[in-house]
Amino acid sequence: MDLKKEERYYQPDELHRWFGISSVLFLASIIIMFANDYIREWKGHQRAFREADVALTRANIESAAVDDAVKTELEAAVATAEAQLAADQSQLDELDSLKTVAEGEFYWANMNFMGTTADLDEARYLLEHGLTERHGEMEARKHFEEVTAKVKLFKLQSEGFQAEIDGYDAETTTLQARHKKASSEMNELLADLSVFERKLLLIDPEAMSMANRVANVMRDLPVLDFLAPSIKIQQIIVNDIRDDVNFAVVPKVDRCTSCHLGIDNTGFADAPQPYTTHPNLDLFIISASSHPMNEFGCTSCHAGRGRGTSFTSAGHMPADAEQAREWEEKYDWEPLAFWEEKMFPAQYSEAGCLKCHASEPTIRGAEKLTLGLTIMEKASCFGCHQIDRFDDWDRRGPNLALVSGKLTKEFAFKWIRNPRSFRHNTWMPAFFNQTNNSSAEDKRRTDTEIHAIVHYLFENSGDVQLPSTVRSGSVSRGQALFESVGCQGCHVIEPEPLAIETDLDRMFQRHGPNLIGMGSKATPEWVYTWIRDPQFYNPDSRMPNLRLTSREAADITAYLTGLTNDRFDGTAAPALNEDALADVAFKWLVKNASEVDAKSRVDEMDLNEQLLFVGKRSILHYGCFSCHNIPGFEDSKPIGTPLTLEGSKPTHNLDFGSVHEIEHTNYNWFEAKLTNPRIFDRDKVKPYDERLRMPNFNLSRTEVEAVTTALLGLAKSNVHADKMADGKMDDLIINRGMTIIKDYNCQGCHIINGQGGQIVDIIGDPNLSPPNLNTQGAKAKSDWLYKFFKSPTTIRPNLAVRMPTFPLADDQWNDIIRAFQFSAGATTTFETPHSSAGKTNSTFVGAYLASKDMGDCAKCHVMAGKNPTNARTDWAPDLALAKDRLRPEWIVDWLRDPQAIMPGTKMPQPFIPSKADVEFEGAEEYFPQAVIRMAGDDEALLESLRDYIYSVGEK
Amino acid sequence: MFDWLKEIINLLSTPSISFTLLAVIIPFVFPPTDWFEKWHRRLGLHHLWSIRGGWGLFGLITAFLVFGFFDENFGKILSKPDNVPIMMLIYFVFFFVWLSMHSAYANDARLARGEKVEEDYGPDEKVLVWPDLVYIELTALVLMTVFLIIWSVGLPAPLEEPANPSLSPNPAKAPWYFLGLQEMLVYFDPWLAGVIFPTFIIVGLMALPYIDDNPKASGYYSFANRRVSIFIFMFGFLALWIFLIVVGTFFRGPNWNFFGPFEEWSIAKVVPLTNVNLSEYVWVKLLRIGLPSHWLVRESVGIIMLLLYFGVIPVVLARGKLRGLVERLGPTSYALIIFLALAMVFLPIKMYLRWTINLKYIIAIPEAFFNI
Amino acid sequence: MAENKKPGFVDSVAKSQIWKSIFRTGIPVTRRQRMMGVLNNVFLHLHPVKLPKHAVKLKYTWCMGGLSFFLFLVLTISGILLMFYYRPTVEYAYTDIMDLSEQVPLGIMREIHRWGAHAMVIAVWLHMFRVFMTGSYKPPREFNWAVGVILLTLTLLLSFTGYLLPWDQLAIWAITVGSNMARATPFLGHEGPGASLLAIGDVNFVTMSSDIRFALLGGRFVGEGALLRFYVLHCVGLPFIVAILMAVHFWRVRKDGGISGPV
Amino acid sequence: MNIEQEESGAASPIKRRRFFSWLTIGWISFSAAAGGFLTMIIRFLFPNVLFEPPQSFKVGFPGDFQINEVDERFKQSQAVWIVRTNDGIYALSTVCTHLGCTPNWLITDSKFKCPCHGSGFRKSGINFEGPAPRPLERYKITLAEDGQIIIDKSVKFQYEKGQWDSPEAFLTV
Repeated sequence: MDLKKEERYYQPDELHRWFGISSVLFLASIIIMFANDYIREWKGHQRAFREADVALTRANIESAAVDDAVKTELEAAVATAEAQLAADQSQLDELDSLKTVAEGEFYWANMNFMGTTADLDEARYLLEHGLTERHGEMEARKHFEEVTAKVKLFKLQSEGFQAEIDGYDAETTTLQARHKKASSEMNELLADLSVFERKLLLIDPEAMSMANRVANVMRDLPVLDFLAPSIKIQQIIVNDIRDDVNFAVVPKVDRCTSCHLGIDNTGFADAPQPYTTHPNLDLFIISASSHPMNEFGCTSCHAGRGRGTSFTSAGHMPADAEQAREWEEKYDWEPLAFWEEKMFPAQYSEAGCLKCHASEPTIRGAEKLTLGLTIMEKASCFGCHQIDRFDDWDRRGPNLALVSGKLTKEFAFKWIRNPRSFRHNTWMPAFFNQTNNSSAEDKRRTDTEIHAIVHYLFENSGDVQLPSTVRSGSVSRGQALFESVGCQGCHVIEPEPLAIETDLDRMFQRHGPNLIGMGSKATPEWVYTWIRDPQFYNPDSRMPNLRLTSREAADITAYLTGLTNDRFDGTAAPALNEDALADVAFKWLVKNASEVDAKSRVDEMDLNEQLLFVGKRSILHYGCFSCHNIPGFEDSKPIGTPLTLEGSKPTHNLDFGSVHEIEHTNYNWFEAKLTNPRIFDRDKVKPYDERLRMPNFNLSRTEVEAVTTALLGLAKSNVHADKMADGKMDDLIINRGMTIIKDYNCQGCHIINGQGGQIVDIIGDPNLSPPNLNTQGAKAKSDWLYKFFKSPTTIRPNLAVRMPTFPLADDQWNDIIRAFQFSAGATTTFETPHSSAGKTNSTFVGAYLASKDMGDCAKCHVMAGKNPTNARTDWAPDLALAKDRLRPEWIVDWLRDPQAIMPGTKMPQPFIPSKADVEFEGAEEYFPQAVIRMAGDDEALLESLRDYIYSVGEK
Repeated sequence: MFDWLKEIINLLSTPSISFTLLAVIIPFVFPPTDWFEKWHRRLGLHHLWSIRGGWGLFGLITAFLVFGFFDENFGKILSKPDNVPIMMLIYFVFFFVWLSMHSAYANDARLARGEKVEEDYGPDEKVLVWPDLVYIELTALVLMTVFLIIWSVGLPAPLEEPANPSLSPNPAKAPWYFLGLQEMLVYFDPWLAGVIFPTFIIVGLMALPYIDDNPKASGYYSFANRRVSIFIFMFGFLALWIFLIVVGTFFRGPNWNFFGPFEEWSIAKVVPLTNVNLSEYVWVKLLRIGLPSHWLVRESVGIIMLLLYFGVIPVVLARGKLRGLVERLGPTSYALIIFLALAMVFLPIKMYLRWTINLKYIIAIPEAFFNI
Repeated sequence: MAENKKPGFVDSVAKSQIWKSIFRTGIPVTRRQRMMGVLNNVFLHLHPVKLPKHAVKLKYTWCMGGLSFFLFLVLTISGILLMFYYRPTVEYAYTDIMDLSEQVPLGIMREIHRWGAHAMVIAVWLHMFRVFMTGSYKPPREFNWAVGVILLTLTLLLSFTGYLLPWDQLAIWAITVGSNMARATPFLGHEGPGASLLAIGDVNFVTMSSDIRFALLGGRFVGEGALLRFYVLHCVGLPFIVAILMAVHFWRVRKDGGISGPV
Repeated sequence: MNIEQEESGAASPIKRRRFFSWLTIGWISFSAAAGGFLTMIIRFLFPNVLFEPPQSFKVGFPGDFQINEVDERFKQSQAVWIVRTNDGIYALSTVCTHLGCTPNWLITDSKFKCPCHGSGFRKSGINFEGPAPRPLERYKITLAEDGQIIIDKSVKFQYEKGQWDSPEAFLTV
């Protein structure tokens, strides 16, 4: 065409083509955009889950199928019932027609009634109004009465008709009764089957009607999927556990259940992820558990990004590189960028518990976490690192104020340089010869420092009065004692490491040091004095006093000092290198003095001064004082970083140095650090005193994992008070007591709240082992408990193991007792003394029940000092102690069913005669009158038995 | 492999070197004077604006970016969602600079041959708006939409951790289009880099039509007629704006340290920034008599130098080289122009002083927040 | 069959009363219809009826001005939609943005808005570049060039204010860095030269909580106040000014003799 | 008029033939895309998730409710009345079926009275006076594993549809 004539520039077809092409692209891009928006990871999961659910339901229907015989029988019954119904049909019809008429009438009457009641309300109002306004009340009242009358009338009428109707109904029901019964039985039988079938109708397209099937497809179509989608995001909003967005905290929103659809459905226990049932439904998820899903959500415990709706954006973190690889190909997973609070990898999931169970010394169901915390107590991480949880805990390591009385300098040197060369499983960590201070030149420095430290310690050590000699004891008797009196509640003697993994029980067993090589460590004199009275040498030692006689002490001393470590004795400490000493002294001085001054200062000092100076600086530098009480360091501050919120420290604040072989996550950092505390100094060039100095505790794999879990748990939380596990006063009280109990290792010997008592394994026979204290609070009187704790008395004469005397203050005892009481739900401190006085009758009956040919308590129980007839192993506590010791109502409970209170106890259920037992010819010869009278009334009998027990030993 | 190449590129892209290169190259690429013109031709730089030259440049840039993508460090930076627009910017700027210069050269050639410029169809050659213009506009919009949608589908918008006032990311960067300013902040105090210079830029741009009194070449692409103005504009636009943005985005890492494209952004990297004030140079390093107590005395040197720079140079120029200009424009607008020009040149000068002698401030009066 | 049916149909539509009532002219086939088409249409008559030939050449215009305007419209629409799901408060800003990608239908609006904004900045620069290279700022178009420069600045400010709204680290720190420059404004910023001169006696009148930055942020640091202010500026304040100036800009294009060209 | 036709006649043959092809495709796909975009904007207005309080909640044990009393504890928080009769418990919606006001429970004349237009409902929820077209709705009420009553507002039962007979509309205790 002639563009010029047309006054155009472009060929129209050109333009058309361009426009055509671009519009097609436009359409395409719009479609892509929509597809991209419509296709979501979670939708796929929901579809898949639904199929799985259909399969499951089908299976359920299979299993729910009923026994045909029963079914046919019922069907028959129904049939006959129907037949009869048919027979009565005419009657029914008649009733029906009558009813219809009556109903019509009723409707009429009722309407009148309803209407007039409304009028009545009005009339009442008018009357009241009239009365208040003081005029027109006359007419008002008149009107009111009229209406009232009307209402009455209509009421009568409608009630009449109602009654008539009810009559017909009654007849009908009687006629239909049989059929109803039969069919209801039928439904009964098919109940759960029909439940499944109804469900199947909802989810299984093949089971659906045509229309539903269409709808089922339509509802999830693009664009239309806002009308009534079956595939939609599931979300749980938790208002009192909140997420921190720095400027504010916002309610948790967890969408995890959009994919984890089977989480609360037991049917999916072994379905593949993400449909798997939660492994622990007793504790979590379901509304009967203590952590219902709707109140706690998911990320409150597991962490992660609850709003995430895709595998990656939810913040999943793999347990190991292996799983990471698997996820990458399966979900093209990558660590969620720009979100600190990622999900805890499976092995650390217990970390989440600490958020709410903050003050519990042992958290049930979170064994790994508890182990981690316990290790932190043992290794006293809180010595160097401030941790709120352990604030005002005292130093864990031995008191060194009197060290010169206990050790030789030689030993101290070798011990400090490498503790494990003396004791393979000590909690004393290794500071020296680590990856960042093992070069020859470093050794030159460190050896000097050790010399100086030892020197400082011994110079500042006080003297302790030890007996000049100890009477010689017998090793064999000593060993026997050691193994019987209860030393093994806290101590082991393990010459070689055992190949067992650490767990909480082992922690109880190894509460005190492993006592190998005592001979190479301390003099008999010291050991003797120590075991006789630990607090004599170290006032704040937690070692209890077993009240050993001098002879027993001597024997045990003989046994312990007999154990020596020759390999350790064999090596000798190197001599002190004075030049090196001067160097170190100079290096310290020059840090805050000019070269010249420092030099001259060093020259001024004599050897002793140099040693003291370097010693002091070294102790400060390595923080020895944070575990040991060292004169001159009473109020030095912790040297490590605070760990109270370590779990929520941003990862980029953790210095990985040049360690790149591990994924940079906080838990990897913790694990690496705990396995080798100096690892992040690798390839760093630092002056000695700026290098990492956290000592090496040689933790095993399990231990490292446990501690890491605990560290992750030490995170900031935004949990509302009433969601906290220790939100209530009782919990706090129990926790306070239990903390002391754990700290003094009562559970080394006793089972308390279902934990501990390992010593049984060593003693062998539970009946010769320390008692189980599970219900102690309900059992023993608080004042007796207190007396007993202060000065233990023999209760079970047959036990060789002793209850030691603990160096506890009154308030601590009170805490413990209260903990016992509150955990047993018996919280009264003072109670009116129960006594058998004046209850001659009941006491008599009790005595009879306890007598030789009835219960025969004396067979096992010591009676006011009179030993039982049975073998020693079966002996039981002296009943004479009961009145002071036991709560009267507990005794009754106990007698009612001992097993219920203490499973596995040897205490048999006493014979309590029932009516039947005493109703036979000549019962009188067997039973006293009183017994026959009371028989059948178990409570009374039990109480009488209790009263008798109270009377034992009374004159 | 290619490590040697990466090393070289890293080295070349250090601000001092790369900026110098740019500053040297630009006048040869956009020759403002005959002398440069001569070398421009001699070096065959005019071929850049030929079709082939265009493809050449395009290939070069693409090759570099592709090469960059396969390097783990540079790749990381390039693939940051918010850096994508800058890559587009690079391409677009390159393409349109080329296109404009291409048409300009074409027109210049036509004019040289005494023909009419390409855009010139004479007054009576008119087109109806409907359908042509309307139609191509519509098409353009549709294509733009397509482009936008594809971009949005392909590249999710970034969202980092929740805002946290107590924890600033390293490095903390302004939006990319302000990175030029943030780069200036390295060399100037906020009140200059953040307030005065932007104001100058805006004012300068708005003043442009009044400054540039050259009536020629209005309404068509042409270089020959407006060499100087195009050269200055290119220098400002490419060297002082686009280039600084690129540096700020790609080459500024943790602690605002400079990192070559193929360098790893390690927080550990340490660079000494012991900067010295001019006053210290004079009083301490030179005279060794410590700083005078009164600020006026202390800063006298700097003040004098600046006065010389902004006061004397214009006069000298007015007397000499730019006499013609002064006569044409009159003193006021001349003063304005020369001031803006000097201010613009002041930026590179200061940058060089920093690179060469670690000069911090020419005038440093922290008492009054007055540092230059 | 179809062939002569269809045009018949098209024509009948074009001749129908409804069509005429809306578009006045029929299918713009004839010269007159084409002119009327442009004249009678409120949108199209941004343009003159006739143009010099070079004005329709993409090679000359690059269409950048048009695209800038179009992108402004795109941003307006997507922005309005985003306002349905976004709350400018420190509690919800971040999570709302997060939800745009996690659950909101067509949360992709956010991408369109963000990338559209970047594209607009680039388009505006290139538009300016084109205008410079064709010397189109020369008389009589000096003033419109100035308006353009202001529009450019406003575009940057629009983008800058929007940058804060996701309320993530990127946002808050970009704005902190950016707004700290205001702190150094001579006389108006408390760390700017001359601020200390604006004191009477010992009372300093330009302080951290009274300077220009404070006015911008509604607080001493980037916090709740800043978020709200930036939101208002971004959604209402700046667009309002931009819209007015654009009107001026387009109007002037026509009044200054249409698109520039060789004279 | 005829001029137009003539001209169009002149212009047309060239056009006619080429009219289809790209132009048609162009316009069809353009309007399709534009239409699609509008549909999306409409879809955009319907959120995928709600942040309203959960529809089902626990109200305590059956024992907590007095026989023949209307429990108003959950009126504020959940807009539900819980009524216990001799043979069971049911949950009534507090939304008037007339225009959605919230009626008040008047103990004296034992009825729900709506302040807006005076509709009245009996304790059972049946409407008996005023403009309300139908009885108040009842909600699904069941027992949880732990024996507490769960009320699910997402499931409604309407008397006029005979749904009150369904086992979930009434909790027999």
